Amino acid sequence: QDESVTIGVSIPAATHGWTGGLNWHAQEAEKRIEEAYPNIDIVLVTADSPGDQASDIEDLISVQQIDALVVLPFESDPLVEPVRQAKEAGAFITVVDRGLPDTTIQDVYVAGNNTELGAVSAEYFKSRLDEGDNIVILRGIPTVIDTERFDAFMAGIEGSGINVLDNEFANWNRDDGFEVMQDFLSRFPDIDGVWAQDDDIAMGVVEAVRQAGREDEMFIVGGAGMKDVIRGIMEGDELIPVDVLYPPAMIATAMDVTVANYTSNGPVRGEYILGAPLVTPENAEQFYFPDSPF
Amino acid sequence: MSVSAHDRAKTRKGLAGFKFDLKTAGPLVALIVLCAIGFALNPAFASEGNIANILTRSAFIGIIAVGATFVITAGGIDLSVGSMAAFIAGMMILVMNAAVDTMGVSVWTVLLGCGCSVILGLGAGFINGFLTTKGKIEAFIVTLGTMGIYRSLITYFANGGTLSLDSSAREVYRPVYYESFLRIPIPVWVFIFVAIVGWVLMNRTAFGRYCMAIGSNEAVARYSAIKVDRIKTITYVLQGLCVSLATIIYVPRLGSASSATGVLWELEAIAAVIIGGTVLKGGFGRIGGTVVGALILTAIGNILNLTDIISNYLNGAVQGVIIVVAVYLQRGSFQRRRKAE
Amino acid sequence: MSVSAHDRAKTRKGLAGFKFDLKTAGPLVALIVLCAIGFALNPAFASEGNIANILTRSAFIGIIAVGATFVITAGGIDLSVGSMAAFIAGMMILVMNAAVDTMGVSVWTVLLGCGCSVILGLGAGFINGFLTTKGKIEAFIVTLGTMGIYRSLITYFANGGTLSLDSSAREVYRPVYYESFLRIPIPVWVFIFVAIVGWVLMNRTAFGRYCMAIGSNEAVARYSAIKVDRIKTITYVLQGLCVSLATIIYVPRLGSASSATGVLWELEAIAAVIIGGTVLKGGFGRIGGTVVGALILTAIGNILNLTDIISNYLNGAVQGVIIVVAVYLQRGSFQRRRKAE
Amino acid sequence: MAGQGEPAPPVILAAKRISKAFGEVPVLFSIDFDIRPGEVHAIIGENGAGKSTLIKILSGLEQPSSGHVELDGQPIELPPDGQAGKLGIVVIHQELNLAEHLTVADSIFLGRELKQGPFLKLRQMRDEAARILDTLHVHIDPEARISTLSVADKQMVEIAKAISRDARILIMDEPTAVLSAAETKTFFEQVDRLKAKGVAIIFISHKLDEVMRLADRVTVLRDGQLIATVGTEALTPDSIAQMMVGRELSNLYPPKHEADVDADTVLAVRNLSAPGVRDVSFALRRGEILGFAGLIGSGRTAVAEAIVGLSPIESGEILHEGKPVRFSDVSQSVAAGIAYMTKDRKGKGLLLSANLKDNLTLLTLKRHYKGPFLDDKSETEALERAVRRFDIRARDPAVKVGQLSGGNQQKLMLGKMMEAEPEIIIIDEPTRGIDVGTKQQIYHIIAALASEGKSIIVISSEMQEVIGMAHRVVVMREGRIAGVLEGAEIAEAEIMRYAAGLKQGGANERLSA
Ligand SMILES: Nc1ncnc2c1ncn2[C@@H]1O[C@H](COP(=O)(O)OP(=O)(O)OP(=O)(O)O)[C@@H](O)[C@H]1O
Ligand SMILES: Nc1ncnc2c1ncn2[C@@H]1O[C@H](COP(=O)(O)OP(=O)(O)OP(=O)(O)O)[C@@H](O)[C@H]1O
Ligand SMILES: [Mg+2]
Ligand SMILES: [Mg+2]
Repeated sequence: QDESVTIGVSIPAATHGWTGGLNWHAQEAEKRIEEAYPNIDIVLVTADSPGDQASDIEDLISVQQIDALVVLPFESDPLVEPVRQAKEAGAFITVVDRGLPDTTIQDVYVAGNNTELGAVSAEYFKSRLDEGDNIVILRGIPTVIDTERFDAFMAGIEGSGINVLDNEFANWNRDDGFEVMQDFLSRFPDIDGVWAQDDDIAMGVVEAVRQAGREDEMFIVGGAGMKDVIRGIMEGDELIPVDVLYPPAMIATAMDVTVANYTSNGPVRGEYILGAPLVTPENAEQFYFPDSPF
Repeated sequence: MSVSAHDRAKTRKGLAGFKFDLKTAGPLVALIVLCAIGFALNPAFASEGNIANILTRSAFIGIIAVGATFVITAGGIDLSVGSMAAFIAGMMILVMNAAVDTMGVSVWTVLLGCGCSVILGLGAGFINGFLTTKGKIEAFIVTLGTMGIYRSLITYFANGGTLSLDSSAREVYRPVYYESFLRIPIPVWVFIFVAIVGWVLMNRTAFGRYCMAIGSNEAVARYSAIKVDRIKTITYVLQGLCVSLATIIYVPRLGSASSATGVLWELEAIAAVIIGGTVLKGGFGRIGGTVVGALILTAIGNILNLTDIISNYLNGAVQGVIIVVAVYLQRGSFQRRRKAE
Repeated sequence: MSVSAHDRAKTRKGLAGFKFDLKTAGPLVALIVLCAIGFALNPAFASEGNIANILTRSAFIGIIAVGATFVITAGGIDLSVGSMAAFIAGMMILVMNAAVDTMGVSVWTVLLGCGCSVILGLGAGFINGFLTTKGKIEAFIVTLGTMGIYRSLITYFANGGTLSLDSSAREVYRPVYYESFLRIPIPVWVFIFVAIVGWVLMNRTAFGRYCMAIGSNEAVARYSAIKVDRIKTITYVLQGLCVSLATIIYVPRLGSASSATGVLWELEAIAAVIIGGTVLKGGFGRIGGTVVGALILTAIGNILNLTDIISNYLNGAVQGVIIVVAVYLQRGSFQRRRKAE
Repeated sequence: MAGQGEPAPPVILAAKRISKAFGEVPVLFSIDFDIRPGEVHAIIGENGAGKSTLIKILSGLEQPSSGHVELDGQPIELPPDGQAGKLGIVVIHQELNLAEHLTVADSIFLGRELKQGPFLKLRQMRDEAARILDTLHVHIDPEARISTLSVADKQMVEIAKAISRDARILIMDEPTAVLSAAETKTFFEQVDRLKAKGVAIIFISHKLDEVMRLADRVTVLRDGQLIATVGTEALTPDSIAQMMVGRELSNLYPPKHEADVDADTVLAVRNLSAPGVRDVSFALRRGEILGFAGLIGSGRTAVAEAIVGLSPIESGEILHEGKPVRFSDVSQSVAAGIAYMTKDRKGKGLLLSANLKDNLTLLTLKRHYKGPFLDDKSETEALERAVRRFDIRARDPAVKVGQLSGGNQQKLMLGKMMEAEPEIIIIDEPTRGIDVGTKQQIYHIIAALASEGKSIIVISSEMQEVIGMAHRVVVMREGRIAGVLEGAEIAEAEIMRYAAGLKQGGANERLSA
């Protein structure tokens, strides 16, 4: 246990709210862990694309000579090979959130659950709306994550008679959320619910709805667990009554688990599946991190 | 002969005037066609609310693009505007939040923020200009560099997340985006103001003429007693000022800034400028065209949101096709006129 | 008098030759400094594995940038390369997967994919070239349009997700990225090959001269009986070919393509070209510089991964500063030399 | 031309009743023109008469509005875009630049590179280029970039480019406009050589002595009309001028006022060193016309540019009205009342894609303000004044300057400089491409300015001009002053001796005056 351990952490760069939160939690965890265990060095690298991330992992192997890799893949498929190389170089592998298709590579899997996020959201919509009610959907960036969420949601509301007026990409961006919602509002006189599937988008949507003065007409559901949204829920906001959790803190969990592999007695293996619980005024308090930037 | 030549010259001048008008009208025609398509696809396009939305949205890109018109006309380019906007927005929010903490909320808080925005805009523009002219580094490289720098800085200050304006300050500031004057939203007034000032600068002052001269032949400009470096620097400073104005009306919209703010605005601004008929290599700038270009870009996005006849995935493709076709029609008709001559 | 004048011409020639060498060396010096910094930060920088990684990675951008050098030299610009790469990669994967389904896996599957890539690259380049020359639309607009179109198409074909290569085909294809020949990875060989061919084309064939002539003064080129439109189109076609080659070595790396593939490659490619000393407005192209430019960009990314002394949030800022400083040093020293003369 | 006895060879290229209009503006009216192998056929005429337009039609650059071109007796539609070169028609255009980024060798061989398989034979092209330049007695490094050359060197490269092609018909639009006597002489040798080889040569020039020396036949155009085509032997310079201008030309040069020896020195240059300038000293008096003569690249332009702040001064000083000055850019020198007109009108003088008005007022835009805005009316008035004063002829006042005839561009540039109302005027090649009639006007304008008390430096490669105008002549050689001539010393032979380095110093003590 005296020998020093280098743990590489590879995550997407902070290009929107959720990844911003991810970065923050990763940095906090790095500080905390390095303080607690002087023999552990954590190297955190961030990437702008799957290709970049592959390069980052190569560098972690060749230059930093890591003992363990914690990776939150930008996309699953493209990163199979680079992660496999890390494995072959002898690193302990922890995969976070987006699972690799080849599960034999990973030692630990800390799973977020995009499908569940879609499904939980769908459940909530079904509970609030009736047959013939209209909703609009604002999606993220066209990627696997978004597609998984969207497909699960659509499957979830199937047969409920809820009418999806249209869906558009809002790129997990507040401005795009605002503009797309403005256009939905001009286009559809009757909207009962908005599924924004991300809290950043939801923040933009809220402004557009306020501008149009149609707050009383509809409710909005985002996702991820942004602190502003959680606080709103705690305070009983009508416009965003609930949130579906998809905590960026999962990276810290994954780092802790990986560290445990070196600090605890037995080897650590297995899957840690994080749910996508519904955040309601009742339970909101436990998901509120006022210090997080997200 | 001198008389007849003069007469002839007169007719031609009339014609030339007309030709010039048509040329400026090119982008306008494209915009009108686009609006007609929008209305045909969804009559809601022409609703007052939607028109106001389009105009208000185009204000950001439009104001920035007015600045970019000067930079490009003088032969430069500025890739940093988007991240500069994000950075300035972030700093404004930090300053205003700090002001709220120390001296409570008032109109002065907002004015302080705006002042800070203007100073940062001028400063950032000056840095770009200085490095390009005195440092003799290609504008593309300088502004690519500052683009990365500002984007990083906002990410850093926001800790990777979002900087949000204090809600009480927000209440004071909010009207700047959401209120209207004479039924025209305030951002649109700002846009109109910037466009008019820009037009006058470009067409009715020595500065505009100098920009065109420098962009079309720097040596001629130098030999014509024009302080080339100074004028070029001023174009970047103006660009910075435009970015800061755009930011001032942007911040009250969502009251927040993050690393996702202003992404790709530089591309949109340059596209608006070029669609408007300004030449990318410099020497010829049209503020009017730029305004129309910004409206065209916003209208395309709006129209795509108003219909669902095409797959969402293909939005980008439709956008691309429309931009190319719009410019083709405008250039094409111009070509034909030239041939007919 | 004739003697002394001749002598002068000779000295000047000698000087000019020397100057030229130093000039080309500019980016090289920047690269060497960068490598020294890298080594100082972490000696592992100089390990064979790391060097191989840097070289292999720079192959993508480098190969594309070689094509971009021609486009830019001839006065054009191509913003579509990144999304073109994504699109071609997607199509290759679709075609190879289909081939696996119908006729099983063999080397032919991969060759089919490569053939498809080359055809698509040539075609896409031709479209860009055709629209710019015959359609007389500004290259910026054309390629901005096709950039949106290709990006949309890959999203559409991947249904918003990732297209992944059949794993059996992957096994066959894998060595193209991961194997080495004479200890040099295959992608690096391809890069070397493309760079040499590019250099020869630019400096030892009439085509290269024509590119420079067109970029420098299109009218002169036209009156020198150069088929301007054809040459310009060929530059875009070459660019397309380079993109297809880069894609051919990219696909076996990650075995997949999505809408996130190749994002911002256009900016990196253009930056590599400009860092290398090619003039953005055309007329003067340096393949050697471009290669060094691509290496510089990759090395910066690698060095940032060598240490964690600076916050990840500031990566972009460091990158920006290094690029500007590298170009400044190179230009700066060049300036001083000119003055001293 | 062939000897009197032999029958003349058949016409190789002919224009048949060619008319041309740009838009609605006609510039050529039913012109007939022909040229035979081994003949030099000169086209002369006032600025804007349509000479350049005619040769553009003869080389396929422009298509005639009516009429047609015949090559070897067959009507032909010449291919556009310089492809007429393949038919043996080679042109030196008046208004086309070289590609600035290319090297000299590249430029000379542009479009018909020497190749071995697909590869360029670089060394061979370089050697060949050096050889061609050598026959022109110019010392230009074949590997120098065009952008580093002076205007005259660029012109020599254009000439080298043209004569190195296998031309059957060589068309040259004012090739000698920027050349000095020595260069012109070697150029003529080449023309003679080509002529002897049976090349048909069309030659446009405003220098009537050159026309008399070279041409076998002369075609005169005026206002787009064909006035006459006559054999040179039937002509005198006076009669040509008469045909061109349509009136008698009396004295080309105004009578020289005796320079006032006691007039105070307005500009003194002491031991000036700058790029291309070595230790130059001279003085300019009030009301004086000081000529600068010398060969190409002797540094005259470099002196002027150093004075007005266009190039950095390495050492030495400049005294303006007795006070030391050092201008760091043109705006300062203009503000001090010193204006410089460049000889490089395409590269440094005019914005070819802007209109006449914008070009004219560019230097003095600040004067056209009304309140906070530019006053279009005041600018237009300025243009009208300049058009009258310098007889600028644009058939269509809305054209871009690039579409103006060469001579009219030159006049516009003169007008632009004079807008600044300078006290000290430095004019580089003032009458480049200007017809005799207008030349006379310009000389009178310059003389009048001098007698008003303005001081003028005239840099000119046209020896006659310097001799005819200047009170004193500074002769430069290789960046230094070789001598200063005064009074009766000012003669062609004497200037040549200094310029070629056969004589030195002599009058140097007068320099520091
Ligand atoms: N592309 C064009 N468009 C419009 N007018 C033109 C164009 N080219 C030439 N002109 C006009 O045609 C007339 C004749 O010009 P041209 O260049 O043939 O004169 P030139 O005889 O060569 O005169 P110079 O001696 O000054 O060179 C001028 O009035 C000129 O403005
Ligand atoms: N800025 C400069 N840097 C280096 N050399 C220069 C510079 N300016 C001029 N020269 C050189 O000085 C010499 C004089 O050039 P200049 O153009 O002044 O000659 P000129 O007498 O005006 O002749 P021309 O008739 O060719 O214009 C040339 O060899 C030129 O290359
Ligand atoms: Mg660490
Ligand atoms: Mg002419």
